[in-house]
Amino acid sequence: MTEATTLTKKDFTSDQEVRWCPGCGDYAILAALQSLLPDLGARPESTVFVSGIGCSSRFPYYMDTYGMHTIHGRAPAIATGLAVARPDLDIWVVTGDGDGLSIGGNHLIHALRRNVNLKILLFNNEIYGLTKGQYSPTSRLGTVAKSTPMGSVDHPVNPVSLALGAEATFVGRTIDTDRKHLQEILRHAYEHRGSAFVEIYQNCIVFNDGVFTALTDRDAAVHNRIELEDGQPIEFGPEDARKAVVQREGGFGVQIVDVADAGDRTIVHDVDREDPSLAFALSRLAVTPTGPTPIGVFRKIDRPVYEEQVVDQVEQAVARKGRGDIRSLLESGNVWDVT
Amino acid sequence: MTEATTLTKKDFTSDQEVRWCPGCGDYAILAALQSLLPDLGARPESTVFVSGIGCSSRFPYYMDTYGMHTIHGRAPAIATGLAVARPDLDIWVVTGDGDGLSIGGNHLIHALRRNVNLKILLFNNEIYGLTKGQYSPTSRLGTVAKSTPMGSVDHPVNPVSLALGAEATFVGRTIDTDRKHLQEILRHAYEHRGSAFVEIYQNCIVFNDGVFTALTDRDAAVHNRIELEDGQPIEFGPEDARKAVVQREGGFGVQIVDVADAGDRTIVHDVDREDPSLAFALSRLAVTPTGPTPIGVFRKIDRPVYEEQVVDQVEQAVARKGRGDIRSLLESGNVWDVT
Amino acid sequence: MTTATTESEKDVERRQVHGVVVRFAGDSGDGMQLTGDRFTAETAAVGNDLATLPDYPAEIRAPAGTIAGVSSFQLHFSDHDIHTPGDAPDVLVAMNAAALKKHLPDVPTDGTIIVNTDGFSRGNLKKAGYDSNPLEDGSLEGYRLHPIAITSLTTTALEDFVESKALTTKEAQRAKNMFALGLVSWMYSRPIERTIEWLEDKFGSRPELADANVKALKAGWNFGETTEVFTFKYDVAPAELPPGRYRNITGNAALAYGLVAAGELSGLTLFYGGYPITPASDILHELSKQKHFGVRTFQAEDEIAGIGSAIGAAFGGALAVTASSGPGIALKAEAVGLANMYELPVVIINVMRGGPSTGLPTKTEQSDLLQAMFGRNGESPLPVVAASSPADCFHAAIEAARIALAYRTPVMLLTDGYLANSAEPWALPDVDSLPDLTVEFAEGPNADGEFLPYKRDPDTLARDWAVPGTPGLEHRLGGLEKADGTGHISYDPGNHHRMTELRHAKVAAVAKTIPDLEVDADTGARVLVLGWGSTYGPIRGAVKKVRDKGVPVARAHLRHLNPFPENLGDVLRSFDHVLLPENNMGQLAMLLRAEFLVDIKRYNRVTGLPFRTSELEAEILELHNSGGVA
Amino acid sequence: MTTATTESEKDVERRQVHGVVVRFAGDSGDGMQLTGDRFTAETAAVGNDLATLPDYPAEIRAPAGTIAGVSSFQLHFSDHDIHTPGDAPDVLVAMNAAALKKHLPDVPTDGTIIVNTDGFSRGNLKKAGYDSNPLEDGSLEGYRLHPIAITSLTTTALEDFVESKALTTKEAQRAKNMFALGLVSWMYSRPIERTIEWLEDKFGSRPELADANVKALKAGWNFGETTEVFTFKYDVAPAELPPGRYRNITGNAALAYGLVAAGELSGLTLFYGGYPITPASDILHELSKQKHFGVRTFQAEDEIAGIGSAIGAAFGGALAVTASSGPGIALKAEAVGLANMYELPVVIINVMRGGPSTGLPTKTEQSDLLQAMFGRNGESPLPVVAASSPADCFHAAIEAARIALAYRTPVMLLTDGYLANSAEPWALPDVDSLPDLTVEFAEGPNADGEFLPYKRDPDTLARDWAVPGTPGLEHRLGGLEKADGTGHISYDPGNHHRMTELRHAKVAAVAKTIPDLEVDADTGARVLVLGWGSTYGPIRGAVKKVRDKGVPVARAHLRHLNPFPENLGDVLRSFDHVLLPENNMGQLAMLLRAEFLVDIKRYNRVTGLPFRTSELEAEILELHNSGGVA
Ligand SMILES: Cc1ncc(C[n+]2csc(CCOP(=O)(O)OP(=O)(O)O)c2C)c(N)n1
Ligand SMILES: Cc1ncc(C[n+]2csc(CCOP(=O)(O)OP(=O)(O)O)c2C)c(N)n1
Ligand code: SF4
Ligand code: SF4
Ligand SMILES: [Mg+2]
Ligand SMILES: [Mg+2]
Repeated sequence: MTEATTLTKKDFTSDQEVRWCPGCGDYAILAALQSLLPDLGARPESTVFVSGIGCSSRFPYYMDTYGMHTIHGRAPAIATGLAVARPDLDIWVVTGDGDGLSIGGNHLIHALRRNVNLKILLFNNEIYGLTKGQYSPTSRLGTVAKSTPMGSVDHPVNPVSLALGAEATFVGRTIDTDRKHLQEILRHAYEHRGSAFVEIYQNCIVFNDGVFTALTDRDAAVHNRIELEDGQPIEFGPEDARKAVVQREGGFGVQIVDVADAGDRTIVHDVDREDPSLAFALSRLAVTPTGPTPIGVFRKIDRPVYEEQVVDQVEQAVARKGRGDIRSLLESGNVWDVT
Repeated sequence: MTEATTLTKKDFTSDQEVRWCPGCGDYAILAALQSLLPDLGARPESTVFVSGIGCSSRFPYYMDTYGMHTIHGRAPAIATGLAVARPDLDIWVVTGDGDGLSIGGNHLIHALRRNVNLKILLFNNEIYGLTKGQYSPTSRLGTVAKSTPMGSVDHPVNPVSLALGAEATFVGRTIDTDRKHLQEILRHAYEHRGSAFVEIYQNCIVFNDGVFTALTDRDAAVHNRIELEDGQPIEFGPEDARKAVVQREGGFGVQIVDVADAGDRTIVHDVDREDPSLAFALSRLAVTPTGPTPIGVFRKIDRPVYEEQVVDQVEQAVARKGRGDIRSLLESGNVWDVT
Repeated sequence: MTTATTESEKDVERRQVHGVVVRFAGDSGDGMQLTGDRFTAETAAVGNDLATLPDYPAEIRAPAGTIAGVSSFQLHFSDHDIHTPGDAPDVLVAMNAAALKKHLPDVPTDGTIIVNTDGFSRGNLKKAGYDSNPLEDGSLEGYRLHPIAITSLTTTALEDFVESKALTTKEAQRAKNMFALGLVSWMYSRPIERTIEWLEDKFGSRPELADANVKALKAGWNFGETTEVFTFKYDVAPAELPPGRYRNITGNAALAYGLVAAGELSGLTLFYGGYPITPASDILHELSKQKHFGVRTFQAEDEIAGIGSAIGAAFGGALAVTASSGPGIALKAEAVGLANMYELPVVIINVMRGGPSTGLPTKTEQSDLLQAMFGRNGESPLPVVAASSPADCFHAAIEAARIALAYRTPVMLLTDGYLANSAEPWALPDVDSLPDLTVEFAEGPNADGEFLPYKRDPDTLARDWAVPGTPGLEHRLGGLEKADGTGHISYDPGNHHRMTELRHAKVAAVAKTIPDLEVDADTGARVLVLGWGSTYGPIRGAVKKVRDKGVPVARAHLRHLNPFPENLGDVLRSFDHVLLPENNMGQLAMLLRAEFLVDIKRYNRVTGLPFRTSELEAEILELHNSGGVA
Repeated sequence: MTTATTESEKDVERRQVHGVVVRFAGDSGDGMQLTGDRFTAETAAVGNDLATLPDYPAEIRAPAGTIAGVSSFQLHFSDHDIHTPGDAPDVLVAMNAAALKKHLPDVPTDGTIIVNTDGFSRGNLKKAGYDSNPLEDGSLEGYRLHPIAITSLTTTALEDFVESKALTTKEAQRAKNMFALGLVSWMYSRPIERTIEWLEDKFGSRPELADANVKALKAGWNFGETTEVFTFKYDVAPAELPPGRYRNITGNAALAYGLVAAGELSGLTLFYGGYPITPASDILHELSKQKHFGVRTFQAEDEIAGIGSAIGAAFGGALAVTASSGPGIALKAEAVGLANMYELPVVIINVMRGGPSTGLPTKTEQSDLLQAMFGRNGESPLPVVAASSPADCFHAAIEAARIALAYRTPVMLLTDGYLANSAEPWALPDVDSLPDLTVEFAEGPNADGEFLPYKRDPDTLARDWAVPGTPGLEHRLGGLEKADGTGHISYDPGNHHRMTELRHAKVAAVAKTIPDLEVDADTGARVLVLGWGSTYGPIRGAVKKVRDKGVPVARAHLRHLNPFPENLGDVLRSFDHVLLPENNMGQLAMLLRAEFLVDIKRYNRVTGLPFRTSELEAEILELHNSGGVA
């Protein structure tokens, strides 16, 4: 494969049989990414997919790129090592709500705060798919699943809020079946320098079917999808029932009102402000996506990339001290000769 | 010890020699808590201190209560098990910025989102004290420490922002040497039902002396301590240079202005709003405490306590099915007799 | 296999057989596990002895129709005592081409094969990797092949439902497993009444589905009864099982019940903290249904939090349990060390699966024994107990809890994927005969008005257990070495050596309360077949075969792997040869060689499957006939 | 100990001695480690052979003046080859009462004790637990006691500094360790010039501190020279070390240097991912100073991320390393299994400390050998290498890297707290003689135009290593069992058994490239003393003592613990007795018994300290004199 070749989806599609349940949302994400990568100018040989364990984490096997299917929850840490050793690569991390937020939550937040140049896709299906249906940290309260016959009692985590609390420089959210939106957000993520965290609502047809219908059911979606676009006032809903997101009156935070009542209070979205407070406030519009829910890019700011700074220090050290030499290393400190 | 006895600090002081460096901020916190507990009506026999590993985590040894000095980072998980088994106890978790935010970050955020009834005190000295001075997840950029001779390149985490992103119901911040403030915040934490997270700025005199002088140095402190008080407008600074925290103009978030310029825009603090956006925005006033920095209670909302709900389900099940009986358990399903 | 006697009834001949192995195989979506479960229930009701082997693809659904997607369920039932799900199927039911392709190699050449011809479309054949249709190209010659259009027959039977729109065509097709079940039930004279009841219950909220499935079931039965395809059916008489009340049980269910029972027997709250992982998750699922026993389950954020929470609960005075499989147990290692230092009771269950790393999550293996023994830093001994059969998991759980509570120690309980998911009839124990596990918490000072948390019982070396809430006994535990008695931090050199020896001695002391190893030996036996864990069934089966040939042999099975029963060395030395089959590369063998300096003949296979009796039989015979003393 | 010859010079008599053991002991705040380090540097400059033993309280500062707060540094130096820091101090310098109380039991009754009388205030005595002042109550009779008011003498010497406010009184007092150093340097004729230079360098930014410390140092020296207190001083002649260039080095530094060297020798970027933990942290610290070698260090959020990052880096083609101590190694277990399945090179270093659990963090122990061997789920074999002395850590690191790279496997490298922090003179190796570790990455298809990531080298069984960036070799690794050759996921029973055997065979194949075990045996030796790791020094010391008594004995030391050298079985069988001293409860002994079915005489102590040569000497003699063959 030489630089000149124009690549297609096929160049990113491995020969491995795809093994998800028929109807699983993972298929759509896979297809969207396989067809997006050539457009982005990515090269299979310099692309690496790193995943943990879960249905979603089977992803690397289906990409004809380099890949690591690792162990449960550790993909961000493993990918960080790869990134530090090889800042030249395009590294994607694929994880699930269990993999990335339950066992792997800590590695995730540390990768984000460090701003390692990883594109982290969290397939959130609000369930443990691979182990056949236990509730997850994103499952809504009262979820009846295998380990919670009387309903879950753990308050769920909102991945976008958590990522923002962890100093993430890029935070986005999209939906498995909306290929256009998905590809657009993934493109933004790819183009961001540093950690890009993207939550993808993904339907698990077998163990948690329909939890995202508020956003995927055609009739509901028009009312519920708050599409964030940089520089645009945040409005949503059908023409005849258009809503706007405004500063909360007599308090702090954001709230939804009829466009008519918004006046000039409608918030204009702004992804690159250093202060993540707006992005955070927007993320609170929907703790779980049962009603109006923002999707799109919440935040995208510039901050030095971790591994580039590591390499920088190495280069500075070489510039300052000269390339190291074992003999002089060994002889550093006091030496004496015995003859 | 009978109910009638009035307890004193001595009743919470163990016979173990306190082993911190002379001048360590941990001493002040220990003394403050030992003298506060009797006031709160706590009983040594029903109080448990659980810690991880670190200088700060030696805390339990000095309390004449039940205690577990556990392993690095796992205290919130271990305390959760204790709380579920024994919701009748008062459980305190003592952790450090390394213990609670590096290796133990995940357990911390899960305890917070679950709202387990733990009082979690994070002694933040922005350094690994016990292992003699490596930088930590809260160390500011460029920290020169044992493992970072050329300065750290990891963007630090802000414990308050992180806790809010993790759905914490109670989040506070205070300072080792301000006994009054410290005791006040700890009292609020104690009285909160559910997880209470308190970040305590703690000076490590040996490996990171002086990082909190902006708030502890008398001259600087008057300018920098933003004391949050529920129901009060957020103002701070000396009489002649009084500042106010207001909604950011022409945008979103909060900013600091002269009181004179604030007009009626000064934000009135409100700890019990369901939406954590204000608390979060306030936490962004200082990513690290080098200038004006809010201290006090950021958030305090009501939400069901995890272990109480667990016990509730048990009680409901007993009410519905009757207390279980092994014989009928074994005979559940199809049985047949061989004679 | 089928020493057949014949009697005739109507035009269908009935043949009496002693035992049969039936394997249902089909796509993951074909409901083979459910079919197998129902067939097992029917068989249990007849009173046969039985053993099952579910085998399903690793955790993700594979594409329909492919070999990777094949799921199977094997049932061995008989009129006598059996211990394994059978080496090879007498009857294979293959619902599609992939199922046939995958399982044909296991079928003996005179075996019976029932195929669903509707599962042999061009697409099916291609996905299965067949170049030509095996049903037509003669490659199945020699087998007793019954090609039946099961799907079509099912949809035909359910036409009315589809026409009335009560069911979609897809739903109608999905009932084909019930057709197959009906047919095989007829073949082996199993009553289908209970399955009918069960279907009505299961589909309570959609009666049309219940009706359709019942109809398909009956259609299958009637197909056997009325068509010319089958000229005989079989009877397998009830086994002569010891009298008692029986039920079927899988290992994971038995284990969960054992834990619940241990909670009741100890009078402590049962606390379970764990994180889902195949094949251990069902323990959590089962326990979370037992809340009316006061059981508190906690689905933790990871395995470390799982055992962490258990340690916290143990400090609080609960009977604390955590379970996982190999990779999760690896994660718990550091915390197991903490429990060891704390000397608190925690039952740690490892439902072993194929390793290393993620390995073969749905397959069985015994390769975590050395991890159980040594998988922690420092000198950190703990008792290890293993279950030997699905039902035995109940008793093994109680035994693990007994040791943990009596000795205040973490205990490792080993089961595996085979035990976890297989079922066998279980003669329910007399609840009153179960051991008393009550514990006494410390309630006051134990040394001159003081409370020393590390003061020990002179017999068991267990330390006193004081729980929070007890006034005056406030104390702090920690992972740093502790001074003998007081439990304070101690860096004293002599104390550390002494405490290390004490921790070893405490585990060794468990041997005093475990029974001697029982040996089931024929006079003249030269070979002792030793086993542990789930090799129990295959070894018993193999030993029976050897004995049936008139060759004397001895057999013994270890429940306790640390410490060993006190007579073990003598037992090992009293035979010419010790054969130790393990589903690992020789882990127990290593421990025995090191402990007793005796040679052990290892037989090691890690295929993800339990041993076949035939391979073990061959090993025994070879060793028996070999010269000299090892 | 001090076979003294005397010559006189001026009025101070000079005594020639062959070797001396000096121990400095004081409060954690008294700068004893620094004093010891400087005394070591001076001693190295004289050309003596030496060995050191720093011993400081567990990680937290204890209250000043208490026994828990005592920190000590022992140095053994001599005019001949030595291997241990010495069993007992000839000279104890005790800076306060607690230091005396703690260390007195180790001083032989005719030993020399220099005490700082200013550290014996009423408060000091009480904190140390003395009822009466040992300097006055006669309890030190028999010792050669030198009570000196070191603190007062120091502050008097520095009066000017305090008066001129250049120094606070506290700062002046803090220089007392330099007074002590000056005095002892005088006693043993050590040159203090380098220390003066060093002080000037260290306090560059505060010249008044440098001046004060130098003044205190000289005051100490002059005190020896001028007062009547000491009537003789000692000379220890340079040792006859093999010719070469020497430096002092601690184990952790040597290890870090070895890793840097391995990076250079392999031509790969050295990547280190780890999380701080005592006593391994210094490896991270040292490597983070070597950025000009291209070394990339990553302080991870925990140990799992530490090894995880190393695995990621290895996939990217780096020489990947992680280090920790026991508890951290326990946490890495699951990921070690992944590296095992990936068959990628990763060097995993365990600087062992006292266990179990948090144990004794600052003390040494060898109790993680079985964890290294078996501390993971499944059959997960990996090579294990151990370093035997501080300087040997350099070569052990290169050897571990060699095996990892050549065999594409995680390798466990064991050192311990004693090696990590002790120093010894090191004859610097000839850089050109270091092995070539270059690796060839796969650059194209390796099988008929295809790339099979699990195609193996027939000799080493190493698989081909293709790194991202190489067009056409895109492939995916995973922790699920992989098909031989292609590396695709495979659940095939036969494949799993085969791959399991291959992974074992690959580790076994390492034996072909490791040298036979060398035995240093006297004719007529009945006892072989076998060792591994840091027992090297004590064993050599003990063997020398035994030989000095005319008793023949043999000695061998294992660098490779898995696989063993091929001749090991023969070696073990060729002696009447094998004595295996270990700082654990018999871990290597277990492996040897299991492997070779030979009896091993264990000698096990876990005190947190290295063995004393005297205890090993006694063991050897007893065994030598015992009857018969074991
Ligand atoms: C150490 C470890 N613990 C547990 C498991 C079992 N396990 C595999 S995937 C998974 C959760 C999967 O959930 P999620 O990450 O949401 O992925 P999904 O399958 O839903 O895509 C669990 C618990 C494992 N493989 N390894
Ligand atoms: C598993 C494990 N990893 C690492 C360590 C070493 N260690 C002990 S405490 C600590 C960090 C301490 O920092 P922090 O939590 O901030 O506490 P502080 O000492 O500053 O109070 C580390 C890395 C350990 N004891 N256990
Ligand atoms: S279980 Fe759910 S998430 Fe997993 S493959 Fe099936 S549908 Fe997808
Ligand atoms: S090292 Fe720092 S945090 Fe630790 S005890 Fe000393 S001053 Fe306190
Ligand atoms: Mg999921
Ligand atoms: Mg800290």
